[in-house]
Amino acid sequence: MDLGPHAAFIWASYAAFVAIVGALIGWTFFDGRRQAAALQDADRRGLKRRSEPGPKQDGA
Amino acid sequence: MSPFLALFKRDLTLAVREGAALGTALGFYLIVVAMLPLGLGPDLKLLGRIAPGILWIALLLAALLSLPRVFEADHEDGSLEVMATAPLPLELAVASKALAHWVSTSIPLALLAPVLGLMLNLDIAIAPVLVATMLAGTPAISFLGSVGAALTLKARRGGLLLALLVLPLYIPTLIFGISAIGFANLGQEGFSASFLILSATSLASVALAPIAAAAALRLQLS
Amino acid sequence: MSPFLALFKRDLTLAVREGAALGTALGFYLIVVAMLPLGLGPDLKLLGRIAPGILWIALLLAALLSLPRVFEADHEDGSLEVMATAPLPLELAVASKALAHWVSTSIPLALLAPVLGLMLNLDIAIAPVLVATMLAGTPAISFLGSVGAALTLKARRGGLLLALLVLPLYIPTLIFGISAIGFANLGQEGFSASFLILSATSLASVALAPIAAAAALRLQLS
Amino acid sequence: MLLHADHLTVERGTRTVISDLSFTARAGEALLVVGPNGAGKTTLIRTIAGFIPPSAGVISLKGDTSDRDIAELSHYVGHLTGVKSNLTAAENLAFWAAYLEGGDRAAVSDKVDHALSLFGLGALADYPAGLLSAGQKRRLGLARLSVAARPIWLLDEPTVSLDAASTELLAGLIQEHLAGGGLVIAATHLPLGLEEPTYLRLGAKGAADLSPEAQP
Amino acid sequence: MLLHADHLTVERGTRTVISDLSFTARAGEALLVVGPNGAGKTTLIRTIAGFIPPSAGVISLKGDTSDRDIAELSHYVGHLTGVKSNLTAAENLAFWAAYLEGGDRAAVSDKVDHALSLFGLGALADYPAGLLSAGQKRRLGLARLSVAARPIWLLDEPTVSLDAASTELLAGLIQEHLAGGGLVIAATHLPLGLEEPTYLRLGAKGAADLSPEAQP
Amino acid sequence: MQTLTQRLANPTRFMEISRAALPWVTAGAALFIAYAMYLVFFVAPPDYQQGETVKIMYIHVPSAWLAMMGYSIVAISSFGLLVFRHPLADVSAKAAAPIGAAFTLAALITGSLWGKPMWGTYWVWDARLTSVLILFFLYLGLIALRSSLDDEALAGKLTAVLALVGVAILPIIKFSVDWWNTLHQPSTAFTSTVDPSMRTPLLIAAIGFTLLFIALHLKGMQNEILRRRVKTLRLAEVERGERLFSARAE
Ligand code: HEM
Ligand SMILES: Nc1ncnc2c1ncn2[C@@H]1O[C@H](COP(=O)(O)OP(=O)(O)OP(=O)(O)O)[C@@H](O)[C@H]1O
Ligand SMILES: Nc1ncnc2c1ncn2[C@@H]1O[C@H](COP(=O)(O)OP(=O)(O)OP(=O)(O)O)[C@@H](O)[C@H]1O
Ligand SMILES: [Mg+2]
Ligand SMILES: [Mg+2]
Repeated sequence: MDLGPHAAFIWASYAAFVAIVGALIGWTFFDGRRQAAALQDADRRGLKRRSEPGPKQDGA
Repeated sequence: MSPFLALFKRDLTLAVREGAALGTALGFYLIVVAMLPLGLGPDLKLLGRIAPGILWIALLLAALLSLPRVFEADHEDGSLEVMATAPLPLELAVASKALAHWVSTSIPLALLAPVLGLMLNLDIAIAPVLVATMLAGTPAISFLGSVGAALTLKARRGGLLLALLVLPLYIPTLIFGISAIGFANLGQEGFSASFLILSATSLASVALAPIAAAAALRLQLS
Repeated sequence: MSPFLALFKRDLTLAVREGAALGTALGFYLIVVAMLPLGLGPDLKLLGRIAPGILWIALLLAALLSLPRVFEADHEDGSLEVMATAPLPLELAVASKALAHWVSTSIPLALLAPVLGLMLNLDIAIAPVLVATMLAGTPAISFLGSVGAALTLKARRGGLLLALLVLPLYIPTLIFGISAIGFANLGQEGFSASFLILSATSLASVALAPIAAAAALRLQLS
Repeated sequence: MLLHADHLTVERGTRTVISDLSFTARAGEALLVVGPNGAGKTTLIRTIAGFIPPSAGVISLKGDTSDRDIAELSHYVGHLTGVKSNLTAAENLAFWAAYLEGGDRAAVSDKVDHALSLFGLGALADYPAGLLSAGQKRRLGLARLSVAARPIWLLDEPTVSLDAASTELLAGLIQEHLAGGGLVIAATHLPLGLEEPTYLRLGAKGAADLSPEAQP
Repeated sequence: MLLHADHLTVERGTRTVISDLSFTARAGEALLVVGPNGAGKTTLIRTIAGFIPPSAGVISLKGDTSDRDIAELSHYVGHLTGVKSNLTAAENLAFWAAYLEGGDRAAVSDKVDHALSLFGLGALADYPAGLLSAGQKRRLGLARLSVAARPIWLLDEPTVSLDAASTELLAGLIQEHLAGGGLVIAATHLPLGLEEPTYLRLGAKGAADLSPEAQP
Repeated sequence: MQTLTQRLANPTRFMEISRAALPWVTAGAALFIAYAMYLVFFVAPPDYQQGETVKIMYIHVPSAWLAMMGYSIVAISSFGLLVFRHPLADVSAKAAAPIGAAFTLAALITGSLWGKPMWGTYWVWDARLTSVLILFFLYLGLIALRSSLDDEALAGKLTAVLALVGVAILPIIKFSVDWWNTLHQPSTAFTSTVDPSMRTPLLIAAIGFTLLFIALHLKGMQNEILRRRVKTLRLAEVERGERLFSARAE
């Protein structure tokens, strides 16, 4: 593909665009995974506490 | 005395008694302007050319950084709560306070500008125009700034954040203030157009900013 | 882990978690630089000439105004009191915090400078020299600034007062930083002299500023 | 006049501090809001003053209110005094008199003199307020009540840092205001020394109990 | 070890808060500083910690102190917790462990785990401290006491925002520290539940009375 | 009367619907973008004036549009939050800001890289470029203000006020080229002056990136809702820990 004398600018702008939008997509995806994991963890802890009494106490 | 005037008078009295606030703002203005020749080299011709722009921008920063105290003090000592239950609408209270800031800080800064201009080899002939544009433009600074001050009342990182929020709003004032001076150098025509837009920007800020600032204050009282 | 490193690591972790602090500093830098062409007119040749000075001065302001939080947060939550009774001398604690500020704020600002330079039509060839002088000079900014931040810990109107106190101390750094760039444009000789003085200023600040800052902090704890 | 709260629910952050609370306060009557720390007394007073929008329910005023809202008809006295250190005691009060009610200089200055001597601050009129002690500052803040006439007084722990004499004085003032057809709602941990107040007891969960026996 | 204050006078602003106070605290002994609000309890503790320079008199340490000054040999726990909201509970404590005593990663993390479970925070170790309640934050602050060994503990109202369980826990910890030859000086309004503490009663005028009968 | 639980029900329904829609929107975005890129690199002709650099247009112009659309979403959501107190509005405003900021940055950078070959400089201080830069500052301000307040509900409302104050920037960007004579291309908005061989790929790219924006926005809102749930659960856990610990005394 011949992009003429200004190929470098074209490639640079596509690269910058991919970098920015890619970072955005990656971060959104990663954040989703993190929140889902945190929610599962929080849910699991909540359930555990409710079903089985804690080791030392739970007279409340 | 009307409530609006009473508040205005109180804020001016406080500004005079707490003179250090104005002194700090003027000192900051002075030192920022003084640093420029050090950074740009002592080329007097160059300095004279960029002087109006420099004086305007440094004035923006000095006025801006003196703004947070406008509401902070009243928030800390509970005056703001009383004002929120008074017959005078909070919008007008904000306007009164912004007006007091304009009179007590922006005007002195504008009057100091030509003096600092001497250090920058500013063409003396421009000085009156410079002060005139500053007087016409600074109401926008004080009033738009009051929105920023109200928004950042409880925020951490006050000063820097305030600047980040408010400086973009100051850009039209800066552009037309500078272009008015530029036109004044050449002829009257463009000047009066720029000057009118500058004044219109100020008037619009005076009319609209208190509404936003009062809304922000109410949210923070809750 | 040694106490010095533990504190340094904690401050960096906090800087990363409170990422907006750095964002605010970078944003402020960006906007102050962007206002200049608006104030000075879009003459690209002129802009290119004054770009290094402008970039330096705006960097000073951005780094400076991000400093108060460095000690404020530790003062508010009581960490400072605990540090004052720890085996690590308070001087070293201050040094660790200033170092963390340098790494987390001053270095990113210095690296942003050439990008902003593009907007000011800065000669690309100068960019590496600009960044080099900034990296050599900014330790002085962070360390001298920590003295100001410590002094104004309890003062109201922190930002403006801090700037007024500290900016004069920054003048040698500014002068030699700029002159090093100027010399680099012409030949190597003057450059290395200026660059050495710049680095010496930084080293002296690193060595002496923590002593003054720690003294100021101790006074405020009493 | 009659202030009525109807199925009021107020949230702070993620917590429901007041839930489904209804009560009525009548002119000539003092309503004392009591309850343990964190029960929501301050929250309730600030909600009535209009600072906090309730998440459900309404607070309404009946009677001759000339269409003004509750905030404008109220004096709010909270934990902060609204006193400026760099103004003298008299200047502080003169500002609030002018701000809250307007009037010419002579009228304002009369009101101020009267209020200052009423609160035992006459001798300190020309002292910068920054030099006053905590109790004196507090009295200066309370003196606002007497420089501008408002039918509703909303007081949040008004006796904090007051000594016995000042507490008594305040009780007298409240009694007088009630006798003149005023309405007082006060959050407090102490009985205040009023004749026959009504108690509104907030529980730890925002449940309310409105009865004479509920007194602290 | 023995901490001795000799004719101590401390001024705040223009007031003399503590005047000519002498006392001795011995290893294995808890010295409880009591007295009304404003008596100078906080001032005394902060003077011992080295924050406030006394205007007259000296505080000296006798015994095996390896030439370190009082501040370095002390844990100071004041009204503020020294807890960062943006670090987890464990990170907070690990920082203080490393900062106050150094040590490698494994040692630090052992100490932190132990301290967290001791103060009932084990389940919350990985939560940002900003989410913790006031009492939990306070406990996290107190957990500093157990991640670094210091012979002298200076505590200013350590039970503020603590409930009964935490107070008991703290009393046990203090007792243990005393048994190990430690020295505790605590300002407090409550008896703390210690066995045989010595009381140092500060009067309204800074006059002191050091006797077992002076207990609150 | 809305209670806390009722208000939570609303986001729950949003989660269901958006979870169902997200794969389709994502797939649509991928398809359109892939097709547009094929057209751009293998079909579309070079411009007779600008040569091959016109290829930058296919990312520059959609970025610029989405920069403005992002701010519109923030502004509309802010209005919804302040006026109707809709709980999802805050989530939407918070999620849209970083996406809008990213596309604004992309418009600035691709525009600069286009400017060098076309105008001979990376940057000129003309009205449109400056106003887009201001838009970028506004985005930064929104993000910074929100993150510097501890009380999240308050942060959302104050940020909304700021967003509405800044909304004046949109018409300025849009009409700056018409009001001031500047270097930048005036708005042609698909009038017939553009040849179909370039208009079609631009249109398809624009649709693709808009779908991408929507997908990111939906996902961002889901993440934010999850984050709030996690926080609520953790707070409950903290309160529970406090109660269990207190119970030891009895
Ligand atoms: C950093 C620099 C630039 C910025 C911030 C910028 C900004 C914008 C914006 C906001 C739009 C959307 C306008 C609208 O829809 O009304 C736009 C459209 C456009 N820009 Fe740029 N631009 C930049 C540089 C350039 C350059 C260098 C060129 C080419 C010489 C260019 C060519 C175009 C074209 C052809 C359009 C489409 C106009 C239309 O059909 O509506 N831009 N740009
Ligand atoms: N801004 C806020 N954000 C979140 N929670 C709050 C806020 N303000 C108060 N609360 C909580 O609301 C509850 C009620 O607080 P409030 O101040 O109304 O209590 P109070 O009855 O006045 O107590 P006190 O007797 O201590 O004055 C408390 O649990 C408090 O923690
Ligand atoms: N920084 C200061 N400047 C001037 N006076 C002060 C300062 N700090 C405290 N004081 C005064 O010193 C006196 C003693 O204060 P201190 O805090 O030591 O009392 P305390 O015994 O701890 O009281 P509390 O039980 O209320 O904690 C008080 O009268 C206080 O007003
Ligand atoms: Mg209360
Ligand atoms: Mg105390």
